[in-house]
Amino acid sequence: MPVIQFREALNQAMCEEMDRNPDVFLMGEEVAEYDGAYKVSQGMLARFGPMRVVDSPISETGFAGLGVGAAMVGMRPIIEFMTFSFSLVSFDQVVNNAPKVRHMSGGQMSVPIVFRGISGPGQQLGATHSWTVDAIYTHVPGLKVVIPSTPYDAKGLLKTAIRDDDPVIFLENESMYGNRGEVPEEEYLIEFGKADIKRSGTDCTVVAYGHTCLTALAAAEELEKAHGISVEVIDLRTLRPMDTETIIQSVKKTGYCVTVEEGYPTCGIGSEIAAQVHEHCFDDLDNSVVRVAALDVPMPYSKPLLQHVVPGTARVADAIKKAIYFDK
Amino acid sequence: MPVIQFREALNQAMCEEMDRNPDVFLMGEEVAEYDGAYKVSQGMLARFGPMRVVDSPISETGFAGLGVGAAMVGMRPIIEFMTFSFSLVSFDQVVNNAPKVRHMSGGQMSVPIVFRGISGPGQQLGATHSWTVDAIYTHVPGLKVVIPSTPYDAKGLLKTAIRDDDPVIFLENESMYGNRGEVPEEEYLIEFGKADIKRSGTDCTVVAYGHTCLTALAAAEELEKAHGISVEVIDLRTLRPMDTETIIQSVKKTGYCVTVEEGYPTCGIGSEIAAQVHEHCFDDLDNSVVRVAALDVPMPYSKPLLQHVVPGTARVADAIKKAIYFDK
Amino acid sequence: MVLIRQFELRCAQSYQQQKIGGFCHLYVGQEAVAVGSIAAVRKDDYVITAYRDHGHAIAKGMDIHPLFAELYGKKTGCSHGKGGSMHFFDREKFFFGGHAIVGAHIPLAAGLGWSVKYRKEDRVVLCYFGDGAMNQGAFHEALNLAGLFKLPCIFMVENNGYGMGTHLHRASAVTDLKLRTADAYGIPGKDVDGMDCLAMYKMVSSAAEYCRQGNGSIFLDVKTYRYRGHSMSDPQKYRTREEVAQYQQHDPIGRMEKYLQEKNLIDDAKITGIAEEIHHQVEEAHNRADADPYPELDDVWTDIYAQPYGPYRL
Amino acid sequence: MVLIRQFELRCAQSYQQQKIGGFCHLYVGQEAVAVGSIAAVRKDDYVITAYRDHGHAIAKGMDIHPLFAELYGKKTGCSHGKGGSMHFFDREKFFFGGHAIVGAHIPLAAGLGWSVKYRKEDRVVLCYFGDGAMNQGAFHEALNLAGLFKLPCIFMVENNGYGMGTHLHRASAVTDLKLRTADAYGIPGKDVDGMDCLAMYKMVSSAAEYCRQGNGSIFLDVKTYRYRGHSMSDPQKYRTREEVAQYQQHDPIGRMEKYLQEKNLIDDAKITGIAEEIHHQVEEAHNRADADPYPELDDVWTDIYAQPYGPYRL
Ligand SMILES: Cc1ncc(C[n+]2csc(CCOP(=O)(O)OP(=O)(O)O)c2C)c(N)n1
Ligand SMILES: Cc1ncc(C[n+]2csc(CCOP(=O)(O)OP(=O)(O)O)c2C)c(N)n1
Ligand SMILES: [Mg+2]
Ligand SMILES: [Mg+2]
Repeated sequence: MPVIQFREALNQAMCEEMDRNPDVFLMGEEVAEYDGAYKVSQGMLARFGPMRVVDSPISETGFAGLGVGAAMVGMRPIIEFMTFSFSLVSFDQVVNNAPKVRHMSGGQMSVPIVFRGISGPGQQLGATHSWTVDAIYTHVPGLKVVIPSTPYDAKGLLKTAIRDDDPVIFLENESMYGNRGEVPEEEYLIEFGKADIKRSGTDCTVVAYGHTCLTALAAAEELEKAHGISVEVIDLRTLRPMDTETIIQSVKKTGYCVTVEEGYPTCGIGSEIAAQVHEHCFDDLDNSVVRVAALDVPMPYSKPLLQHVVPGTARVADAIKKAIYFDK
Repeated sequence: MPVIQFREALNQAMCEEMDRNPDVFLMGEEVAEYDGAYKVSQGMLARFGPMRVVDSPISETGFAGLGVGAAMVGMRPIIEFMTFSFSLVSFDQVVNNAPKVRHMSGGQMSVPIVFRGISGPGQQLGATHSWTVDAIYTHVPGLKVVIPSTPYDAKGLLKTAIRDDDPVIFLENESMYGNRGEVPEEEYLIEFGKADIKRSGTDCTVVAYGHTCLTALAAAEELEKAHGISVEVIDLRTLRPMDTETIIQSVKKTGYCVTVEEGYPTCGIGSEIAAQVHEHCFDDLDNSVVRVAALDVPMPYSKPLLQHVVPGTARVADAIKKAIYFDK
Repeated sequence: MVLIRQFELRCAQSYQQQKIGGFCHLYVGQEAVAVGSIAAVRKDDYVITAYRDHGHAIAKGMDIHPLFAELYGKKTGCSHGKGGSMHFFDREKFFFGGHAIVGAHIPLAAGLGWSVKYRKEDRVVLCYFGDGAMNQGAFHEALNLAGLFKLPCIFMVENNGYGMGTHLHRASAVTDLKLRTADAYGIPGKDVDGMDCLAMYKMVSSAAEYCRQGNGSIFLDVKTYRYRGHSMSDPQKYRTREEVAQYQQHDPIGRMEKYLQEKNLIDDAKITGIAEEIHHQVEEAHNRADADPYPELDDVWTDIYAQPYGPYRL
Repeated sequence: MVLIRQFELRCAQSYQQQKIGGFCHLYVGQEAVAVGSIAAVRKDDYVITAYRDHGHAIAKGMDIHPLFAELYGKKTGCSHGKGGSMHFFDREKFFFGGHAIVGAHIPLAAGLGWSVKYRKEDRVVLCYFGDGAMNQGAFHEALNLAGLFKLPCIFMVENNGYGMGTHLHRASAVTDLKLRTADAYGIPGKDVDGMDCLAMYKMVSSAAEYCRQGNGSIFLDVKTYRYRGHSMSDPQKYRTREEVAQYQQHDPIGRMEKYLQEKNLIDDAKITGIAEEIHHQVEEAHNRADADPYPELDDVWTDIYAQPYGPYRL
């Protein structure tokens, strides 16, 4: 099977869907002539021309809204935010127009749009540029929220997102664009709402997604090697819909649960999972769910501070140990 | 003690603080000549003149940002959003500029600003106009989030908010503006981060705030009368900082906990409280925390649908019964 | 226009009877704008507007029964009772709402225009908004995109002089609104008398022609006036009765009647006849909607996703 | 200007050595804009700008050691290492940042202007932003407010022709930018040669006078050019070497040197002397910053609230 980069997997997904359906187009800042700020859309302008791969002015409200309008008549826009931190200047378009037009029209209008781009603490960009928007968008009914952790998942999930008839928030991670992984040549799709158990284990369930999945897997390896602790790592893949069932089954088996995310902790994804796990596994849990998240502070620029704020392998490993009362 | 309306309490708080400090001013849509869309600022233009009570164009990004800029040089703007649903078009100003300027300047700049207005499902306004923004703003470090449930609290908390050196989100509720309550003539302030036990009880802890506090109290009355169930109702008063300590103490006493909010459930305030309560009261709880929230759907216009989506007394009472395994 | 007028007056009554909830913004006085402009374009041209949307919906050919039903929150409403007064939609009639966040639908109009250009269709987009909406960032961004991409959109400000209680000159640094778009976005602007249905018709006919020929967008500063308050709950202290009365002298319906009479195309009997017929039609639709059932409670779970993935557990 | 130039070149070096993280946008080529304009106003006038802020910070009188320290993420940085390149601030020097969300600081400038007017102070606000930023809604809303309230603000677009890799004519429907503000917001606009420090000085002197007299805001379309990429990681395929070289012929520093030489105010030796002195100063500041300590890890909990209410439990 070919081994390709995460960004190539995304590029393939977009190109294949654009080949397949003339209504699909890509719009965003620097996606065309610049080949994408992070080279995700490399070569696409040359291949599809300037009506289908479109550079927009720095007008997130304008082009996010343009996408919603185009989607209302059946086009399938892929709107790239250079990062989702910039989606916040167009927040109303994303949380009001995109997910509510179907509802307010009594189901007459679909809004098949994909908003995609980087989310996550980033590389020392300071507080306003380092948003992890998972929780904020997952909060909103009418949206779907997708976040892949491997090139394979990235391609399959993005293709599903583009074909989906509802607005999808598709979250990527800058530091993962260069990650490599196997991606089959034949076409495949990955269903939304099905978590993927990236590692099975019996001693503790770790619920992660996107970049934190890699952190969780690294922590799991480490604990296995050092202490023979067997950790199960669940990759949610989609945050809305969320596959609570898979989490519950796993926790019923392990009796312990840790959540990992890179965003602000308060009212975060971990809060939601913890609430649900306690609700559904009250009698199965031998300890409360332990949440790992960024510290509850604006993201600092300075590297050591940033590394202290964002959870790494050590913090996840410690959380697992704490969760299962392991002290050694 | 004088009995006054909720809106009068807010009005008094603003007037007293404007008398006290010439740097305080009020800006927003229709706050001046119209006397406020909901008459909260009634008479203020006449009293303070057009530089201190200022009608703005329909430019939430513009005037929210103007407020932040003015606050950076020590002014104390009160920015009224006609409803917080409209704050979403200026989201970036509220979640990036206001709460992060202090941080990104290494503590050199304060942003003593109050954003205030209506939040909550409203009176049949449809999906885009009916935001409960509690969870979204509570998610963000650097902000403080305040939500009063009585005229007394409204006045004391708003005065504290205006004197606070940090950005405060101050949430009001349309249906409560006419509520009456005792408010002393002498000056008082209410500290942030201290919950208020609005009703003591021994059988179950209900954590509520703002409008849901009234719902919770009504449910508690009902259960007391009908079944002799003794419910403790905690009014959080401020969501950030949140007085987890008071919640924990109460749950340790009662062994059961219910949360009530009117916003979307996923990654909501209830999720956060549930996660924390389980974490800190794992051995004290005799059941998992039961969350009551709006149904996880965009807010519909039609009255019966709306009433079905927003939690009322019956749903809270049922949740309490479910939480304490009461079946009769 | 008469249908819109009578529909709105019936709404006012129903609102007072508390049959209608939420905000209800009437179109009384502005009828010529929607009627004249929509008559000037084709059935399959796109229309999108703000929350003061009753007039456009009716002018675009929507039946009034589902509109009343929507206002009363009934299952038979055009949006199944989910949208209410501010969110009328009709996909089949190419009416794209009904949007309640001021200015936020203007980028959607650019998107409709984008789709027309992308698909090389022979279509124009009519986009309406208020004078107050022009101070929103969404307006600015959308018009720059429309100017830059040369999208086939007719942007019409229904300049009724007020955004709620705030007069144009207290909200906008510049009050000759067409100046704002010509020089800022390269979108030519014209003034038009929005109390004159025929003037609207003519202006929009030529504007549509301009758009269809691929010249890009056009902006119209439509001078109009609303007779009623901003919404049903507006005490209107910001203007005098005289001001309102003055505008009513140029009533668009009265003017049209006069015009048709002068041309001998209509007489008093005919006018009364039409009014009565429409009155009948309005009452009938209202009665039917009034008797219609509310949605089932379980309907709260529908119209959210194309394939519902079911209620979340909570 | 020489100090800014050398500071920036040292930054480029440090960035390559990975001493600087995140995005780093250099001001090389645009020095005359900040220097000429800030020299034309008083020490206590307010300055606010976007993320390409090194030049303005230095021109506003900030010492370069805390700037290097900030870039290296050190505790001694002007923002304690929390802000980085895009977020320089100096409250005492009346420098209000350093803001990284495109366009989002322009409403803050209106707020600074509002405070000046409210407090009846004799002050002006200098607000800088890029040509790309003019397509943001925040720009539109802020300028309308400034025009409406007649705020004492000088809005300067540092029009270097590009927003990242996108040329002005591909981003803005209208490229004569002063037209956008005069007719849209009633804010008069002028063109000025931003490669000419003296022209900047003169233009801003008179603009400041205009503002101080209570006439409201002014807009300047400052024609300038950046020699380096948008940020340190820009391959610059969107322009030719020739284009860059052509602009470099009008280098603001070279021009100023020539002017001073013509007026016999400086000679070659003096020029070399200044360059060496500044080189020394830059190296010294860099070395000191390089050796400075990082913040304590616990510092992540400070500078969030005025009275910290402590780390949340989690
Ligand atoms: C973003 C936003 N801010 C405020 C409001 C509240 N609001 C609704 S209509 C309105 C006035 C709009 O005036 P205008 O655009 O002139 O339209 P008109 O009502 O005159 O038709 C206001 C302030 C809103 N719906 N959305
Ligand atoms: C809202 C937002 N969108 C996108 C970006 C990413 N971005 C940073 S700088 C920039 C280009 C800005 O160009 P311009 O305003 O001309 O300023 P210049 O870089 O030329 O100084 C872009 C797109 C951002 N920081 N904020
Ligand atoms: Mg109006
Ligand atoms: Mg530029």
